Amino acid sequence: MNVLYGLLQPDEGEIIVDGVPVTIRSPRDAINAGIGMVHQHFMLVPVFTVTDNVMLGHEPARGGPLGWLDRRRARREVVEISSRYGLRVEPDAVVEDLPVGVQQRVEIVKALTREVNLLILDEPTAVLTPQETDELLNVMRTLKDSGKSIVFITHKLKEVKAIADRITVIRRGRVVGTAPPDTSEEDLAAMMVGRSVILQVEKGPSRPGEPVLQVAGLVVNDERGQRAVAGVDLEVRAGEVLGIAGVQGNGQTELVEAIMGLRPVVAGTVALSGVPITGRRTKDILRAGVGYVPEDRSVDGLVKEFTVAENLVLDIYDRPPYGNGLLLRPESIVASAKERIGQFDVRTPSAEAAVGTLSGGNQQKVIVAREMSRPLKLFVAAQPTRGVDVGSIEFIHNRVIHERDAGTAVLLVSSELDEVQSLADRIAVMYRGKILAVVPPDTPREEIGLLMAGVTAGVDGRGTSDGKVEAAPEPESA
Amino acid sequence: MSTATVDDLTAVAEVRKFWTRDRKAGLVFTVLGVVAMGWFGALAPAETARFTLSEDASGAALEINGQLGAVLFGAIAAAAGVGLLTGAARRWLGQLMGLGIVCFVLSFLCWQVAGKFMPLVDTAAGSLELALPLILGAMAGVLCERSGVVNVAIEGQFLMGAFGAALVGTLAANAWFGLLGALVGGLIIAALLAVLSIRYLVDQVVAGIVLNLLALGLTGFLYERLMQTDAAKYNEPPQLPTWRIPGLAEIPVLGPVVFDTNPLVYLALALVVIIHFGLSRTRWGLRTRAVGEHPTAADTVGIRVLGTRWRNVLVAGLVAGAGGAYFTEVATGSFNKNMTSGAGFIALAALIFGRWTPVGAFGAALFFGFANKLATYLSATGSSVPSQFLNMLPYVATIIAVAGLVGRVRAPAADGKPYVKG
Amino acid sequence: GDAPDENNNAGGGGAKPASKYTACMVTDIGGIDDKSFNASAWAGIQEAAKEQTNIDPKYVASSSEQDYEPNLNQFVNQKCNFILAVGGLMADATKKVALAHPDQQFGIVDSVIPEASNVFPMQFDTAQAAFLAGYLAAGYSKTGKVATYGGLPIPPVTIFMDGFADGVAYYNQQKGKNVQVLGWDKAKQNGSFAQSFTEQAKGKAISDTFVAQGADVIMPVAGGTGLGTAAAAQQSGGKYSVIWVDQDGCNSAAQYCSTFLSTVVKNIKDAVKEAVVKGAKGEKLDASAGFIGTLANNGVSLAPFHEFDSKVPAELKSELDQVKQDIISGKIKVTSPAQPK
Amino acid sequence: MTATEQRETPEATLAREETFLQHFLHSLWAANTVTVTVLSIVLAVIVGGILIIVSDEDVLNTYSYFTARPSDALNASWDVVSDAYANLFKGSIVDPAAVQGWIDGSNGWQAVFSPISETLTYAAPLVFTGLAVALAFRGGLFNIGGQGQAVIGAITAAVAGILIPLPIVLAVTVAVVAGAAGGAVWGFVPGVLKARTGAHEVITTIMLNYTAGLFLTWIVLQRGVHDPDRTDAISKPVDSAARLPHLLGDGLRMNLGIVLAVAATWVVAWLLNRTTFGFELRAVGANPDAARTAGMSVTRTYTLLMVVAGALAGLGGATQVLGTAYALTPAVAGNIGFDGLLVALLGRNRPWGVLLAALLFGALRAGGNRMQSFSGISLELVTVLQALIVIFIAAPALVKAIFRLRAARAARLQTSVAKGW
Ligand SMILES: Nc1ncnc2c1ncn2[C@@H]1O[C@H](COP(=O)(O)OP(=O)(O)OP(=O)(O)O)[C@@H](O)[C@H]1O
Ligand SMILES: Nc1ncnc2c1ncn2[C@@H]1O[C@H](COP(=O)(O)OP(=O)(O)OP(=O)(O)O)[C@@H](O)[C@H]1O
Ligand SMILES: [Mg+2]
Ligand SMILES: [Mg+2]
Repeated sequence: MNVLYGLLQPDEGEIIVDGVPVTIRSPRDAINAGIGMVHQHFMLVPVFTVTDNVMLGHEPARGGPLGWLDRRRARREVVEISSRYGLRVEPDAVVEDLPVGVQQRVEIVKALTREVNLLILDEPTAVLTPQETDELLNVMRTLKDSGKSIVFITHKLKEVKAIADRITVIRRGRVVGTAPPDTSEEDLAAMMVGRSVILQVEKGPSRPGEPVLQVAGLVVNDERGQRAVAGVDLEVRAGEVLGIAGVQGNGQTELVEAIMGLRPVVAGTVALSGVPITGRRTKDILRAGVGYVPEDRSVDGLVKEFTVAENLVLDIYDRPPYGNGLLLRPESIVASAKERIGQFDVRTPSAEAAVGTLSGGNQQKVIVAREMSRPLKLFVAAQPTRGVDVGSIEFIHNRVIHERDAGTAVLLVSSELDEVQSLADRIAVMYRGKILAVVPPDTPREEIGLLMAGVTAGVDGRGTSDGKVEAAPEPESA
Repeated sequence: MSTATVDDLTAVAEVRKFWTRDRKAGLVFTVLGVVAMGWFGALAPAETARFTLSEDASGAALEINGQLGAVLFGAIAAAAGVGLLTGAARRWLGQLMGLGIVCFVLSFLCWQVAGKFMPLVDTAAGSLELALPLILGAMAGVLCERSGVVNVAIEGQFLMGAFGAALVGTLAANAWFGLLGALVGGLIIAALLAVLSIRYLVDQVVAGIVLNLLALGLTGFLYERLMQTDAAKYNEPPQLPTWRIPGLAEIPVLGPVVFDTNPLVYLALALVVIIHFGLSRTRWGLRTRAVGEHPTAADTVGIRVLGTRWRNVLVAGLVAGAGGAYFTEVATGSFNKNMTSGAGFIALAALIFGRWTPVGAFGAALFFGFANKLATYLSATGSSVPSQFLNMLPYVATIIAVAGLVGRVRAPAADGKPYVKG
Repeated sequence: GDAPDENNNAGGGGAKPASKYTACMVTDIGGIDDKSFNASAWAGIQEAAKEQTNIDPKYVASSSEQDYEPNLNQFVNQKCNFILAVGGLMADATKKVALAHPDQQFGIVDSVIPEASNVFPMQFDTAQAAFLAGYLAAGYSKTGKVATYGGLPIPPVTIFMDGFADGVAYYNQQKGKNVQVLGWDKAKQNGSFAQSFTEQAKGKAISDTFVAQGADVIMPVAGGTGLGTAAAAQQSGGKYSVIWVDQDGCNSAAQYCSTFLSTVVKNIKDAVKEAVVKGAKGEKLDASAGFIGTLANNGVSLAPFHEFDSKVPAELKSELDQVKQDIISGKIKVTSPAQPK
Repeated sequence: MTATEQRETPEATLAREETFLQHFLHSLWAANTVTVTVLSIVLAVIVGGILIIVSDEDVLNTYSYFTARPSDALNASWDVVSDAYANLFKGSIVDPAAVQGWIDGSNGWQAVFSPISETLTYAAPLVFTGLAVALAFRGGLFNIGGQGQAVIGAITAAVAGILIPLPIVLAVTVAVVAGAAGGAVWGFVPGVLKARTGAHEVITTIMLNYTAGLFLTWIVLQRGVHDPDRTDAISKPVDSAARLPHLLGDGLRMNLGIVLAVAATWVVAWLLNRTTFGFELRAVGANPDAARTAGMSVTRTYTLLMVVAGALAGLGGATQVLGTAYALTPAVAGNIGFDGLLVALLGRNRPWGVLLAALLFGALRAGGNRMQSFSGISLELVTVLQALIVIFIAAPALVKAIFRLRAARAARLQTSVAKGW
């Protein structure tokens, strides 16, 4: 897709638009050819406002050569487009302050303002609530009806089947085949991975032991000093998986970082099997038997320049047998790395290869391998399978369950509802820094979806879907 | 492996909440204020300190009893500190810190000037002149770094600019041609910086530092081979004229400082304004910042990332070149080996100190110029502090300011990162 | 062109015809163009070459103090007949090399090496001439304020400032006046310094401050930095005048001659010239006697007033002559901690 | 970027190579560094040669009638350039004449080793300051403060050597340690400020350079330090027991400093690759966020690494004053701090690379002296040469483009790979 959009140059082959072969050397060629793209990794300038981001590249300007920006006009355009397609965005908000779901919409608005006739969406739904996803699918339908063609890239089989007219499966840069939308999910998955996969993680019932992680009245601020976690109480018991569902940007990140001692706690306490750990150094917390898979692997999880082996000991390098307070023992580091690479089926040229050259899935496996290869009381996993291929997802899921059955308490944070539902024993839905409810995993998607959107139903959080539904304000106005 | 047990956690360190940033600041200012009252106040002779509104002793003056002033302003600084300390006025953090600093400095001045006089026009003009090359250099830095190219080569651009001005100016016997030569000089280094860091992806810091050395070597070499052999022919550039703006020049203090001076000052001030609004309000600025913050995003909307960077780096070269002209066409009448002696690095510091914003960098440069001029004033009027320590003033002051007030600064996200498609 | 070129054509190192007398000079880190003693010494050698055609002058510049010893050694290897080390800080290196090559003739400016009989020392009691300058400045000043500043607070610089301050004090004492000296306090040995011998901008800033404080005669003892003062004085259009140092400003910085009231001449040029010529004539240079420049032997002096000749009142001139005689006769003692010992 | 580099790794492109020759050429240039380094030096030398020619009037004159009699111009050019570089070599490696002289007894063996001795003497301090910069770079900090740290190191070392009378071995040890300690303090300040307040190390180190220089000019003149029977700004000489012993007899300046320098290189290499601190340092340098998430203390690492860097630079100053100068003067530290920046860049911030780079720069300085004095070529030319060499080595693609070897594009991407992200 990057090639099609002019970000990468093809080694060979040609691109044909409306029957005419075109050469696309840069995105501007693509735009001229009527191609628009919503990138998997957002292409928004974080410190700019929504309007600035949308107008960037084709700014309305006065004063001729001076190029004096006409922000008022750009703003009108944003409002106009977003209302026409029902994409609610706040034109003057600064992008880095917006929840990912909203940034997603900004991306689409951005593409639409350059009236395109082919729109590429690369995994747009990864960060949306089921409702938001449905909305998006509707938007896509309206676009389709208004005569635009859409390429919709996703890992989520339900969605393809729901919207696509034709499904093409690509693996490792090759087209594996094309299928009609009515193909079964199992078959599609098999095509994607090259072998049949079990989509449902099969797990026995959990045998919760005594509480391991206890969070009480936790209040945490984000970088900009705004409340991100507004009084969270939760408890994870040994041998159970507590899943935290919620749209990104509702405080999950801050919650986890506070638990890990990476972020100052404003109020409240965090206790690990009875011992308060609030304000302790991350090192101590990790040492106390906590495993942590951070949300963003390339920023917080790995040192890309380091070898796989080094990354596998990133948080225990100074412990025997890898080192003592002073010295490092490269031999034993490499040795155990080889072992780990086998156990966790990391696909890498060698233990000495730089982690940066591995694929997303395999990078993720390196982190999981690191965190799971020491005795754990608590395992905290944030978005453990984001941007990871189905094969790796399956593997990681099984390891998590295995860890749970070994008696570890697991705190799983994910914006993929399917993932939470298939792994968790209890699901806590988080919205605007609060836990709205804790529900069993078999609760219907729609209901959890509503909770994720801030709609609390009924009296007790056990959301039996009767009872009046009071709506909460829109997430992005947060 | 992990032999750690929960036991090493039982000793709980509770989270410290009292000493917030503004409380700390408050404490510092309270202490400073008290010091000023006690120490400066005690040492200051009870004679009047005259701050004349002219270039010398003549004319009207603001007068205050030195001792009184020292104590008074010290007290105000302390008050500001207490305000913060009690957390009563934390909303005014910025303003109060500003007030505290100003009053502390004033208290110090009252002590030093007591029984003497300080000509404000001369002080202001001197500060501005010492700041002038720093301002231009910092603006060059802003232009480069906002588009994502680190510019450590300001020093080299100064040097080539100064050399170009001296050589061309002398040969053409015309100050304006000299200025032209300066622009070219700066442009050459800028172009090299662009080629190396944009085209050949050389680490930008490496490129910058090496270009400084190259400029030093080249100018030094040519100086020996050319200028030294016949100064009259190659190294006596005419000076830039002084432009007096009628009317405005009459304004007390400000007038003579800002409106009766050399063209470079006007250029510098204009650039600060232009770049400030240019960055925030024009298409050029929006795209420049986009390229400096998130080049890929800029690329995906059809902005020529490398082109933008090239243009900005070259323009920056011109600006820094003009800064170089200051050395040979304003401050002095001839080029000299390594005559910029590190000004480019100070400009770099001012840029960072000013958080990569035109106005901030301008302020930082002025701050440095003032501290420098103040040191000169104190040693000239017979301060008892050894000259070496007086001359440390600007540097130490900068460190304190950066550590105490500015703190963490955030460079443009893509600053220093070469851009490769894909 | 430069000496080195001539040397190029001579085809680099190796022995020279016996008749030739190569006078080789090693500059200190100030470089050949320091507008100060390196320049003066080089001028001396070149004049010598004009006078004695068999003298072949050349120099090397030192870029760091580490270079002194190798540079001296290189010249020994080149079989230079006379090797001149310029600057007191070169004393240690010179001593070492000289002792290692006892039959090689050396000379050194601003220092003396008693242990080595083959090093001809040339020193200068600059304070004497600076004393005259101080008297002149005090007498010439209309505002009753005169100023001086240095490049670095180091003895070779402060010796000028000491003499200057004493001269002013003597004037005040004679005339019962109260002319102030800005920028130097002899008792405290503390004052204004640019902390650089090249940063002309700083020189200008300092002199602006002096002028603002009312000074109308300024003596910069700061090599190239002083040019900042001269340039500013020129722009100020005669608002104040400058007393230059080392070489007569109207020769070494001719473009600013109109601003130079006079110059405290440290006559390195003639001293070096004389030594080299002597050597070239084959005469022996007596290291034990050496050369100490004083007003008496014109080794230090006050330069002509050039464009100010008409502006300096006659009786001031005659007083200056008197003071000069008194210094020579010892009636007036000029003292400075930085004087040659 | 990762992506594209991946795609352009030699292996990937190799597939497209047809003939064996191309294959051969390819792998030759793929194994870039060595060849590029050599070519870079060659290029620099060529450019330098051109500068020599154009700056020599007499040679230029011969070009005025080039068409008439080119031989003159060419011979003249060749003579002046070859003479210059011959002297550069004789001054830094060995002078054949001296060897001859030794054989037929007209001069002692010292003359033979003096060039190499000079080279090593100049190199020693540069190794230390270079390491100081390189280490900081690896930890993600840009330490422009090598100069100031070296100055303070020189001061403390000298003062210890002057004021503390001790027996031979002890004295020199104490002085050297004092030097390291002084530098460490001067490195600690920006380190701790960066860690605690986030003050940008570029600003603080620049300012501290000036501060250190001013402090030096002050202390040199203080009673007890200043040499009372000198009328110059120079301290008393360092007690002979505290001086770094000469290795080849007192005739040659080469001293223990270079040995210490090699040792320091080894220690730094060991520190980086074999210790947990080195691991933390590299992790923090490459990705502070990940390091922090993995429980490392970024602030502690910054502080500690600046202390070590400062100590190294301090040692540089110490070798200067204890090895060659023997007394404090305002310019005793010369420019070693700033030269250290280039040495580090040239050595690609790898310890042994730094050592080699320092040796090259030392040779240029030593040879430069002879080149100036025998061929009358300005020392500035040496500066230009140094700059050119670093430029070319930093931009292999440029070198290759100039030598028209392989598509610059592929090479270009190798640069960034070679830069070792
Ligand atoms: N042409 C290529 N040359 C070199 N390496 C390649 C190439 N194509 C893919 N790779 C490597 O294979 C990895 C897999 O690519 P990519 O991540 O796009 O596939 P993926 O299916 O997303 O991987 P994963 O499923 O693990 O996320 C890439 O990270 C890259 O390191
Ligand atoms: N041909 C390639 N060569 C090198 N790296 C590659 C290549 N293709 C992809 N990669 C790397 O693999 C990672 C995943 O790439 P990318 O996300 O484009 O693949 P993808 O198929 O879109 O994966 P996903 O399906 O998870 O979106 C990125 O780090 C990218 O840089
Ligand atoms: Mg993708
Ligand atoms: Mg992938």
